[in-house]
Amino acid sequence: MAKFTKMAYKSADEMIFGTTKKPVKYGRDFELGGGMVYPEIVNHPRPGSEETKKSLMREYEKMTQESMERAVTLGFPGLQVELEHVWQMTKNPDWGGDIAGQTVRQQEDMYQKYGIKSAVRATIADNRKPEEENIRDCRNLELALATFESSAKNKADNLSMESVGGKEISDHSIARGDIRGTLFGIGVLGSRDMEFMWKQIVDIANKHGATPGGDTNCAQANVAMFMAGGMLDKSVSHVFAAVTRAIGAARTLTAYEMGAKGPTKDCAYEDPIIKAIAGIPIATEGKTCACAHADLQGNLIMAVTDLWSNEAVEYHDMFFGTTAGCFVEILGYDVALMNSAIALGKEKDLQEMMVYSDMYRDPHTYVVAPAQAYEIGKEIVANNTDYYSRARAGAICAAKLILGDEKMRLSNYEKEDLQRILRELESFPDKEADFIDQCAAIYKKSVPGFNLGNYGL
Amino acid sequence: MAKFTKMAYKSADEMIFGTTKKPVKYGRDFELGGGMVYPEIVNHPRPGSEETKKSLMREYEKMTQESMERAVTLGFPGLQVELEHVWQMTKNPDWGGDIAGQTVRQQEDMYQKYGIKSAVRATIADNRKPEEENIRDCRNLELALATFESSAKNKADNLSMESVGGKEISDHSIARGDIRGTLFGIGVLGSRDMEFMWKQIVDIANKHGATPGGDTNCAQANVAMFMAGGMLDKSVSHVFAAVTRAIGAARTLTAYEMGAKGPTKDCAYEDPIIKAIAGIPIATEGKTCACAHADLQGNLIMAVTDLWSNEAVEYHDMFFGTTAGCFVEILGYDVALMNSAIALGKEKDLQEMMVYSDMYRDPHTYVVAPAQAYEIGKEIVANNTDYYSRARAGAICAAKLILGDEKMRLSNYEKEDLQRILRELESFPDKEADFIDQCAAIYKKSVPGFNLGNYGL
Amino acid sequence: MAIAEVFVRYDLKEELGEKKVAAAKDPLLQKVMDAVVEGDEDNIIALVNEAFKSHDPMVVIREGLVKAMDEVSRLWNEGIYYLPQTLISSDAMLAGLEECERKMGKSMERKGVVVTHTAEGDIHDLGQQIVNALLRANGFEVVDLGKDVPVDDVVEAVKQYKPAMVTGTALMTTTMTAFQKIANRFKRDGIEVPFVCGGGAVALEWVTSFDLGIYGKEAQEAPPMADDAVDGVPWTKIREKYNT
Amino acid sequence: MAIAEVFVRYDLKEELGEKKVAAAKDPLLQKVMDAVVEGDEDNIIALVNEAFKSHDPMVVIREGLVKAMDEVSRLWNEGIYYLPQTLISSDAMLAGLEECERKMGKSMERKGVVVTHTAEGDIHDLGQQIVNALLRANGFEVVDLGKDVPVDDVVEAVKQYKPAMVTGTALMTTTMTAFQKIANRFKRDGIEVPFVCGGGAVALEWVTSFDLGIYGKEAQEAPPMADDAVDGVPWTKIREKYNT
Ligand code: B12
Ligand code: B12
Repeated sequence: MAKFTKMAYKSADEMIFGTTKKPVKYGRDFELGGGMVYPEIVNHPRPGSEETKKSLMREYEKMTQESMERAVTLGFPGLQVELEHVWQMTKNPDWGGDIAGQTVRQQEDMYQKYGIKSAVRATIADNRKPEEENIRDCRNLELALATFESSAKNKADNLSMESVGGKEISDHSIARGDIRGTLFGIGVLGSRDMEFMWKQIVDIANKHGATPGGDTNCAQANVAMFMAGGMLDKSVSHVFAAVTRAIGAARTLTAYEMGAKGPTKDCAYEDPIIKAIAGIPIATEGKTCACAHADLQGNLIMAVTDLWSNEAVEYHDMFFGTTAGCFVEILGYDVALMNSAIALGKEKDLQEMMVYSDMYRDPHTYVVAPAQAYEIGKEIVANNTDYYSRARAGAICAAKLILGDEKMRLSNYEKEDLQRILRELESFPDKEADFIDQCAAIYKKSVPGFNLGNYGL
Repeated sequence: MAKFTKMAYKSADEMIFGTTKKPVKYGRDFELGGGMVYPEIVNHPRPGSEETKKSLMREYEKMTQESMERAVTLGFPGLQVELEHVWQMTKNPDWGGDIAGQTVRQQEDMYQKYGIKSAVRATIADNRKPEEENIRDCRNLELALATFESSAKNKADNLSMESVGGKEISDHSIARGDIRGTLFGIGVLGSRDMEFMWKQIVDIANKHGATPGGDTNCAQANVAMFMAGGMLDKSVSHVFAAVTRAIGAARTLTAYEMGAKGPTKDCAYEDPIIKAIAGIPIATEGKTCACAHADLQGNLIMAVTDLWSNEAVEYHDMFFGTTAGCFVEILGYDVALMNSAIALGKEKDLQEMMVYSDMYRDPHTYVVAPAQAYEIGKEIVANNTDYYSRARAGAICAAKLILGDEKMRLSNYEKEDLQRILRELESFPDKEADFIDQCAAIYKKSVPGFNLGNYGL
Repeated sequence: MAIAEVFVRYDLKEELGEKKVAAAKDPLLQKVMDAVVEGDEDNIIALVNEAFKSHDPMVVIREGLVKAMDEVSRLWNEGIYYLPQTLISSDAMLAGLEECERKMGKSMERKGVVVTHTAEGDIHDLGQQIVNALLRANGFEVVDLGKDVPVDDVVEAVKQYKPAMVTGTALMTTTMTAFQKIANRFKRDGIEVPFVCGGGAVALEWVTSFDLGIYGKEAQEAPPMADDAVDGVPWTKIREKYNT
Repeated sequence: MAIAEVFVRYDLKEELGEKKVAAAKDPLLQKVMDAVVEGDEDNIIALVNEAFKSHDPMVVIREGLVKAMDEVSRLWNEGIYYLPQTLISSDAMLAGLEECERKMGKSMERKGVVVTHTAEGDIHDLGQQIVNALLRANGFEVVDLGKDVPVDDVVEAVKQYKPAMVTGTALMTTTMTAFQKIANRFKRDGIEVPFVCGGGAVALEWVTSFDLGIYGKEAQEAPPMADDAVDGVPWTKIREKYNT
């Protein structure tokens, strides 16, 4: 495994939406990171439609059709469609594969007729249950791999996943504000599982000429972010979520070290850090994913995006058309504004506005702003001796950045919590092996079903 | 009646979002056009909830609550809630009034608790039927006026309407591409009916200390725009819709001549022209009203906005919360981007991007871009001898602007149609009286139920 | 960095060919046909009268007016004609037809009666107006109940006119609920008439959730549906044909 | 022109006062209480053992552990405590409880049994985990079936454990449909148990559309609901209380 040892960009300032060091081409004339931003729509089937393969295929057919048609009717240059699997599509590899095939055919038709650029991303569900089964050898793993195969065979352009390694530990720890377990579950276990999974995904993609896309720390850092919630929520602290995000970046990076090429997954809010390090195109989501969660970095997270997504919207009627068209429209215009800025040579101005809009709204937002993302990335690569060290370095950096900027105002509770987190992070052992021993002892006791063997330990 | 005889702005370039010559204050600390843009959410009740007053009130209570809460949880400085009446709320004046009262109380609570700025707009439905009844003396008029009263008494901050005078003629004509009838129905009859209606609305507002807001040519220019549809639709031509918009501007202006203070209604795509002439704050809608229609000026229509709306979204569940929160979030971030640009002194840069995004997407879009809007406004005020002349002057100006800009590419059909429209417009009589005579003769024959008496003629 | 492409004018890529129209049997009928195809309402009456010199009114109708209107419908369906062209052609065709009927001294037999309305509480009647025009131009007698029509009035009218088909238009989700009430009343009173519902707010799922209901997406569908209804095709079959 | 206000930090306007906690009967119990309130799992066992010197284990439970946990719940409900504080307090409380039970040589009687699960096909079990922790800390025995649990397994477990209440968590609209199937099976087999369903995808309207279903919005609601269930309040009444 070739770990990243230096940054792809010379400075944060060099990073901008629409352009990357390593653009990616696939699909029907589709290029990401080559100077333009594109929208990515994620439609979800209505409950009940998953009952049979036929009804689910019909549901996807309608959703894709309306999404593509809205793009054409408004003159959008291109659109990526993500098939974010409901579990039936992964538990039945032919369902996932056939829906991918159908979606590609629909896009090909539109390409013939109008020349609209397009691509399909298949995001296979990770249904493995680390606290119940051997996640390196279980039926759910077999099915996931078979579904990657069937999707690639059916010409899905991009293969992605939201993998869950280490989740049994991070779930327990995040809910308790326990930074040790969080660092262990994400930084150590999560990264090791990524290595295991992504080797196989990349192999399958290469075999069929698909592009291995990316992963996300949805299962972990998003749990923290999501539980931290809005301004007045009193669940996980927002600073905890911020530090967790930096840890998540170190873990998600593994996919790209294993050969994934991007674009990354939209719900990976650690992606600005990934872009800074790996230089690949990233997908992000913010204000236009309000259908899926309330976002405290609605504009800011566009600052260095290459593919702009809505996370996921359930299919239903609107006063005009359905959600499948509605969200393509909003995304498409968001993207048109970015591309206009690029065409006018004012992309840095627009980026400045995006950042200004949200940077001090919330500490989690703060750490994914380009400047901070870059700093965190630097710490990660500078400490890239092992998964633990780089994740811990990223976390310490995030905590210090927040504490060091007085414009980033914190409530008393949040401030104290962050000081505590930083103290704890600094108190952990220097060696990965020592940290693993420490954690193994603690979490074998408190997390039922936890099994080191799942992570080759 | 004091007609506008000069432009509020010295040039198009002087116009910008968030700032107006004549700001308006009302509600809870709410100011429009005073240097900041705000979002306006329009929620619509689900079918069935309108069956009883109780169930409808409960529906509005839930929608308003979630909208306000999403604004707080994300830290938005303020929010206007529009109550766009379903007919039951206007046919039963106490329903409309009580819902307004309830909404104001909900906002007051939130204001006490968090200090969030807010206001309520009540938009009374115009249920009059010009081809069936005497629209100056009928039950539907009485009910509408009674509902303005009940809303104002219950402290609705802003009173607005989407009035329908002249619709019987414009409907017939727009569907047939007949520019004469369109000019007559909107420019002459529509304007005369506005004069009749808005005198009364302004009186009611003044009596109760409410702000008379604005009107929209939804019933006419939006019919043309909506029927013109997307890029590939073959219904009303897009150039016809563009010219109709200029006519609509001349008509909608009447509300502000009668004393309405703004903000105007969001669905009035003629509003940039109104702002140029009248200098009042305007509400507009674009990409974030994708729930209600597909928009070809998604970004551009933000260029000079003061209040940014979603047109209307039906209440239902999303993966997170409901549409009532989802659309507040998207609007709120759109607005945050504009306010960031203002705070950074880069508002003209952002405006340039918005305009660049869409100006040449469609000829209707073209005429509502600030530069063209200003030119059309100038022609309207320069020809402000009577309703007919100013509307016709605006229309001719719009047609010439489109034909004169070679970057504004047109299909062969659209180009020929626009040349035809311009020829016809130029061939009409110079005197209003002559034009009225001509039209009266034609449309008495072809439009059943058409009655000049409805317009004091 | 390349200049980003902000939008694509797909409409310009799509320019369609010239319209080609079937020829009439002789120059006089050709002129009638041309007037309809061009929507020339001003001259149609004179041209029809010209045609009477060598043709029976029934021939003028069949070989001039109706044939022209068929061409217009085709041009529209092929995307060459826009809606306004179709509507002014209908206007011209109907004016010509009236003249033929005057000449014959009796009305031409219509294919059948259709009752149309816009739902109670709803004044969005533009869709209905287009449906009316297309049905008329296709040979149906339209009983136009107007807009904001109470449920009772629709049921009464249907009892009175015994139409082959009924249509409803609604643009608001809070008014479209009337359609189900109407359908229930029809059922209760044993009226088995196809009830085609359309308009912006209305969706297929909803209309097909009650008996008699058939969803009408585009105004163009109204004439062929009415043809089926007149031919006695039951509502279940019409629904099957258009709604799946 | 004024500098536009881009966002408002309402959270900072909202800073709440210091926490005030009810006092214990004596210094030893006070230490136990403090350890629970502070979530001090490391020291709770030693402190509980200290308390045994002058108190019966049942008193330590009632006057130390349970009383402290009541304070924790109150602090959470008042918005002074955050969720993690509550959960680590529960952990401490449960560790202390175990120690008391060891001392007594028998388990303290639980208020009743609750069966919890996350729906078939769904691995989003965090909500369920929180519900488990809160129920346990509030004196219930929790039978945790885990996540991605087939309908049959839920029905079997309920037959086996005869719980006072059953809960289900689902975060996906395509998995929550299992709840209705479970409720139907309960009905068929004559099991009248309150079935509280929660999780991001789940909405009140849907859960209350089938018998036995009660909607659970926040994890905090689970303990009081279970109290009612144990008290024999029928599901219809529990639904009425929490779902209107
Ligand atoms: C123009 C317009 C108006 C005009 C209406 C003019 C007119 N002559 O109809 C005016 C200003 C009067 C108006 C008023 C209002 N409106 Co309005 N209006 C619109 C708008 C912008 C366009 C509608 C339109 O004319 N479409 C063009 C026609 C041709 O389309 P169509 O009717 O759907 O018909 C096509 C097909 O559906 C089909 N079809 C229709 N009927 C049938 C029947 C058969 C048998 C078949 C086969 C086919 C068929 O054929 C047609 C073409 O192929 C829509 C926006 C939208 N998204 O729809 C809002 C909209 C319909 N209005 C809306 C609202 C809320 C209102 C008001 C309540 C606003 C207010 N508070 O004042 C009032 C309503 C008053 C009342 N009691 O009805 C909402 C409705 C929300 C809802 N679904 O519940 C909409 C969706 C806008 C929004 N807010 O999102 N409106
Ligand atoms: C974190 C997360 C994940 C993690 C899950 C980690 C975990 N331990 O649960 C991972 C990465 C594994 C994941 C995977 C997937 N996810 Co996911 N995920 C989320 C996310 C971001 C947060 C969910 C969360 O943890 N919330 C925090 C917990 C605490 O909230 P909660 O469970 O709702 O519980 C609260 C209340 O509901 C209540 N409650 C819950 N249960 C009960 C019970 C009772 C009795 C009571 C009283 C109360 C109660 O109490 C809790 C607190 O008060 C959501 C986003 C969202 N909008 O919800 C998406 C989301 C749920 N995921 C989604 C999807 C689609 C997926 C995947 C299919 C993606 C993929 N293709 O890989 C897979 C699913 C695999 C599978 N088979 O399940 C969708 C679901 C769409 C839908 N509704 O159908 C969502 C909504 C995101 C989106 N795309 O919009 N996901």
